Amino acid sequence: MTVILGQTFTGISIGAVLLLIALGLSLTFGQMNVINMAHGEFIMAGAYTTYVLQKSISSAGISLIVALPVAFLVSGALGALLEWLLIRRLYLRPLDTLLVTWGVSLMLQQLARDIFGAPNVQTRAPDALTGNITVIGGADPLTFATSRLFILGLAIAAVVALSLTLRLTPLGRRIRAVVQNRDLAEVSGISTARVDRTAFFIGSGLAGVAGVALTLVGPIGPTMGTNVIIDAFLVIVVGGIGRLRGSVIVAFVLGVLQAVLEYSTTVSVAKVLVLVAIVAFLQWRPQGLYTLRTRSLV
Amino acid sequence: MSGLEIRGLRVSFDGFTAVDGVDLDVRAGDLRFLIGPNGAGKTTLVDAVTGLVKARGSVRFGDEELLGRSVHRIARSGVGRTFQTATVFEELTVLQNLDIAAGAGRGAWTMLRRRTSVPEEVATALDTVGLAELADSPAGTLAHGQKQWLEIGMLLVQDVRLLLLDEPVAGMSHDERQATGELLRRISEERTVVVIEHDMDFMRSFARSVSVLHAGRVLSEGTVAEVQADPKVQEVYLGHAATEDAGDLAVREA
Amino acid sequence: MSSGSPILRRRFLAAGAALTAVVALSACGAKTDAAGSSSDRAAKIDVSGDSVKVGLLNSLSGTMAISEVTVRNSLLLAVGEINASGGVLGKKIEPISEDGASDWPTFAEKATKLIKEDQVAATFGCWTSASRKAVKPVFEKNKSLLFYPVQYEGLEESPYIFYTGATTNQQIVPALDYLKSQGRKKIYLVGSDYVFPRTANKEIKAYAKANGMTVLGEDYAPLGSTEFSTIANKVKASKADAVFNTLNGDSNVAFFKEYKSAGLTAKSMPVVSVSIAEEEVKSIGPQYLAGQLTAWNYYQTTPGAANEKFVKAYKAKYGEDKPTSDPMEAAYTSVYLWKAMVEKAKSFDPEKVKAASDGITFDAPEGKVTVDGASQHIHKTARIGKIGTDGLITEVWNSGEPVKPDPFLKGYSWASGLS
Amino acid sequence: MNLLKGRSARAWTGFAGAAVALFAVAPAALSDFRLGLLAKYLCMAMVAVGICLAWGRGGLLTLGQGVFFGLGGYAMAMHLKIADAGPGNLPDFMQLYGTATELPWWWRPFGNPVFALAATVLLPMAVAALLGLFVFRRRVKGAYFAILSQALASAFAIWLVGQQATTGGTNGLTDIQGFFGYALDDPVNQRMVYFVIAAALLLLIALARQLIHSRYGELLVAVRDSEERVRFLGYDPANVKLVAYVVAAGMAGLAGALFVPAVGIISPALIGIVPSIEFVIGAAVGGRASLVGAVLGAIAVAWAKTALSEEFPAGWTYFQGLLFVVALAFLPGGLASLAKVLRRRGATAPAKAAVVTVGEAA
Repeated sequence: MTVILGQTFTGISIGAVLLLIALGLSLTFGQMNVINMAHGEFIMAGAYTTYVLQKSISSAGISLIVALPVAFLVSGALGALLEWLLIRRLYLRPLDTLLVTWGVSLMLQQLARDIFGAPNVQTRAPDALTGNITVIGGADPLTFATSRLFILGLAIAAVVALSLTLRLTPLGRRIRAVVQNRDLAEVSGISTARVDRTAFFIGSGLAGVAGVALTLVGPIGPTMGTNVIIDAFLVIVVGGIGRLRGSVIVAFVLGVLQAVLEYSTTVSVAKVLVLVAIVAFLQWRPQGLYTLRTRSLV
Repeated sequence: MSGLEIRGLRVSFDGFTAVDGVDLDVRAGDLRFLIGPNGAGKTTLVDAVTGLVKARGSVRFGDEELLGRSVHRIARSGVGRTFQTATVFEELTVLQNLDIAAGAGRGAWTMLRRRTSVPEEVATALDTVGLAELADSPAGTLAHGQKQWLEIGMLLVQDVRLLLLDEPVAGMSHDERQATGELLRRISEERTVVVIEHDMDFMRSFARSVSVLHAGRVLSEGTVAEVQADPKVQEVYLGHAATEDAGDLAVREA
Repeated sequence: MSSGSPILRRRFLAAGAALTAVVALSACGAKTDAAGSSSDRAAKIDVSGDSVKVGLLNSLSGTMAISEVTVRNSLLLAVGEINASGGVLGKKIEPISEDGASDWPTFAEKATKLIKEDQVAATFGCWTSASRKAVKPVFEKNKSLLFYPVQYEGLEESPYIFYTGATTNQQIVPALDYLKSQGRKKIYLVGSDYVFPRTANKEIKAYAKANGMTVLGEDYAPLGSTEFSTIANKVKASKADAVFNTLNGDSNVAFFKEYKSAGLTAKSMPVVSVSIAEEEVKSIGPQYLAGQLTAWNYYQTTPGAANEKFVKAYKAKYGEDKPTSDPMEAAYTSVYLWKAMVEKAKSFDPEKVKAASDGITFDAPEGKVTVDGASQHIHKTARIGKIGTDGLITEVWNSGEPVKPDPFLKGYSWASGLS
Repeated sequence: MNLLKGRSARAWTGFAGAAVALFAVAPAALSDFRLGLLAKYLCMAMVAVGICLAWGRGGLLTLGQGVFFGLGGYAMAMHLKIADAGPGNLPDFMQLYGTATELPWWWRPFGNPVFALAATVLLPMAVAALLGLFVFRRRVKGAYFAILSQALASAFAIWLVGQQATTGGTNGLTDIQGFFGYALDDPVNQRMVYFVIAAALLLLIALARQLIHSRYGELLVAVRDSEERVRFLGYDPANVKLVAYVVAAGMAGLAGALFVPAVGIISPALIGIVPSIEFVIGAAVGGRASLVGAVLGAIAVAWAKTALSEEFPAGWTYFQGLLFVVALAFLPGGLASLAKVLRRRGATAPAKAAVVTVGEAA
């Protein structure tokens, strides 16, 4: 029983990490249809931001809290810059965007290597986030890692913030308008170029926030982005492009599936099985879990 | 020649019913115009007939039930269509476009070899739509009206017996409209033609019969004169047609 | 492994004469490199000038760059020191650096390039077993020397490779001996999914069987995997006495963070790691590692004048905050060993260098090391260390004297079925 | 084929030129080592031929070519390892890492040279057919298809790594000594392997050219540009795409198979996401829709990787990244389009004028 509950929590926490790294993509890929392979490097930028901040702020707790907004701004700015330099020229060629941004991601990785050195760097986590809390005591206690709870909370907060932004703010309405009908939005006086850049800023900024969270559970190094990027894309693809709700559900389902399979088989087999399950799922719902029905031909 | 027979056709998207129980008969050799305000369900009706969207009810062409078949199978039973925005293969030449349209039944061996001569039906179609001189130009360089003609030409070589044309004269000059209308008239001598159109003048000049759609239903049906005299039509459609006529060029129905 | 191979030393041309005049024409005009016949295809070494080239073959990009860049740094340090003191046989060493890009076929390509195009006297580098396996045939085919500076899984000997890192009986076996002496008999194995961990674990299981220890579980994560909650859960549930960790690179960071989150400590369930050196400690953080054990032959804190000099020189060249570690030391040592062999042989010729290798000693930072000419491994002192809160590793046990290398574990009866 | 046609004449000239360059100039001008590298580049070019067909002509961004390259490579390497070991013996790595005392059942057929050779091409094609059947029928396309391909490549690589006892794990299959009885460490035989690869590349180019200029080739472009439209003409685009995908997979498989004797190793490192992207990049830089562009692009990019990494071992990643960005963002047709862009500058002006007189543009 403890094992089942423990693995379920593990699955949910894996899902929370997936959701956090995929959330930015749900905006840039899901809404704007830009396949940004450098998204992983924006995550990396967020993690390095935490590292740099810790050099000047000695308290691990305060530096982590400060790092969240700063990483959002740093990665967001990188994203906006990328959008302005390259992606805006490529909106009609999504597949080319994939390859171009892959080139960008290569360069960003090398840049990180040149600035911070090839080896991974360490950050300190606040002590409160390195332990666990006991949920059920006894000989086989059920414990939840505090770092995982923090990430889960952060992921939920980010989802709520993003969906409220999209729903309630004028900016969100403009983004949705542009997504639904670019031409119409343009003639209605919305500067689509500015909306694109802002959306990209937010999406990339969310990657930065994910980077901060990842410092609690994983390595901080030049290649940390490439480790997670495909998983993140899969979450969006399976969830259904343009649907936040789908991404949220799929992230948690994939997380739990991964945790269950890992426990009963091996990590490698679990990874392969999850990928096979995804291919099979797309057979059933080729457009993902939730679909936007449109009548456009393309 | 066969006619089109639609019974109780319904299409809905996420709770919104775009076509709500349409019954429609187009007899063989008719040149039928479908008119109606934006959102009336005209394009969705054509989408349903050609298999692009799922629908309930019955669509019979000749002896065959079309609903439930995949798009390319419906096309092979002799139903062809065009789109609001002309969709031709821009990188291919006019000749290649027509050759592809003519070739759905070709075997593997023919497909894997080069085209060495111009098939007869392609040559005929080139003349019919007046693009013989531009045969070797890339379709992407054609003018808007020429693309529409090319599309019609493709339907001819495809040898469809039912043509469903979605706003074929949108964006054409007066002369081009005239030419297109006459072309459609000639075509409808041997085939059944259904045209979605907003251009009232064009309709008046060339329609043999007219159906008016409104809010997913058939509001009125008959000759041009009959429909124009129908008070219901005047109320819901012609009433605001004047303001929309000019503006509906590129706006898609929602 | 070419002995006993059924390959006929046929040539295409004889059989494939049918392949037309064009082919024959070009093949006739071809230069068949230095050697014509297949029996004597030794690579040329360029000793014409007042310098001699050596190859440095490390991953400078890709996932392995994390570790391999530091190895290159210490190779360059050794080369610089030797050049400053007059070089080798009166010639300056000219290092040619190539990027293996963490990609095994690239390693093979670059090794060929160093041997054939640059005509290097020897090559230093490679880290992963996979990269070594990829270049092994290249060095054997061209009869050129490779100095491999990283601890590995053993069960290998190549006439053209010198192994200056530990083989299993100099690292893993002593680590197991140490656990046994501490009364930790129920162990859990965690490793990355590749050759070294799988082979090492096979050896560990054989050892455990023979020594009254039990292996409670065995888990592998794909290389580069950074999600370890489940494995941490499994380890925790097993209630083992200790964990034997053969994870590589990035995975260690995630593993130890999760380990601590699961409430597992160095006291209750110590982890013995064989791939975590000072550099890795630095990237994971002592916060997560303090108290855990490592097994190596060298630590930055290893006493001795040679090590003081090495650490000082390294920090002076690459920065005060840069630690030194076992593979770096083994790489540094390997250049000096090569120099000593060449000077004994009075030649750069690989065959002569090999012949001169037996018994060569060097006062290395890790202590005195001796080359075993038969296996081309070196005698090394095994050292178990404990990670401190300052990020340094201090020795808690050592083998007392250098251990004779035994790559095929022939001296251990429990290992008889392994190879 | 009509030799009098300008296009054909140009093609024949180009073909003859390429043959002379590959069979006479390169072997005479290059050292054994460089010729060996060229053989490797030509293998990359063979993959690019398939990518040109599937992506350039068919619009299928095949980001999983590593899978097919790997299948072909492993099929070949398995046979060569069995042959190296000799009858009754296990390949060296199985003796080292494996627990089995005899060859696993799925290795056994590869002991037969005919089966192994056929499998290098047919196995990738069969896998592609199966996958394509599912994927294209369900109209998974564009970004979905690309990401799915990547996921597949990554899954296949992870699986191979996990099966160390039977696939060699991360190491892959290394230390291959012979090629159908010919010792591979003999430079003369290495040279012959190069000739085989060069001939195979020319053959694939000819095959792809025939396909591209056939009616099928025209239809493929039509599917790429407007899949729905083709469907309304009575074709099933899924089948059209499937053919291109399967042919491209077969080409990648052959390339992988010939890569093995040329380089002497096949490993999961050639299968995962990164190599799969690199296969595509070459074709993209050269010009995906043009056979010549894709082939030369693949060779150039592979060459640049070697040259830049030799010259700037620490910084070549910047060049690589920059090359992709500049070529793709600013020259979408690749280098091959440079000439066309320049030529078209002069030609389009009158065509545009004609358009304006016919009707007001929409």
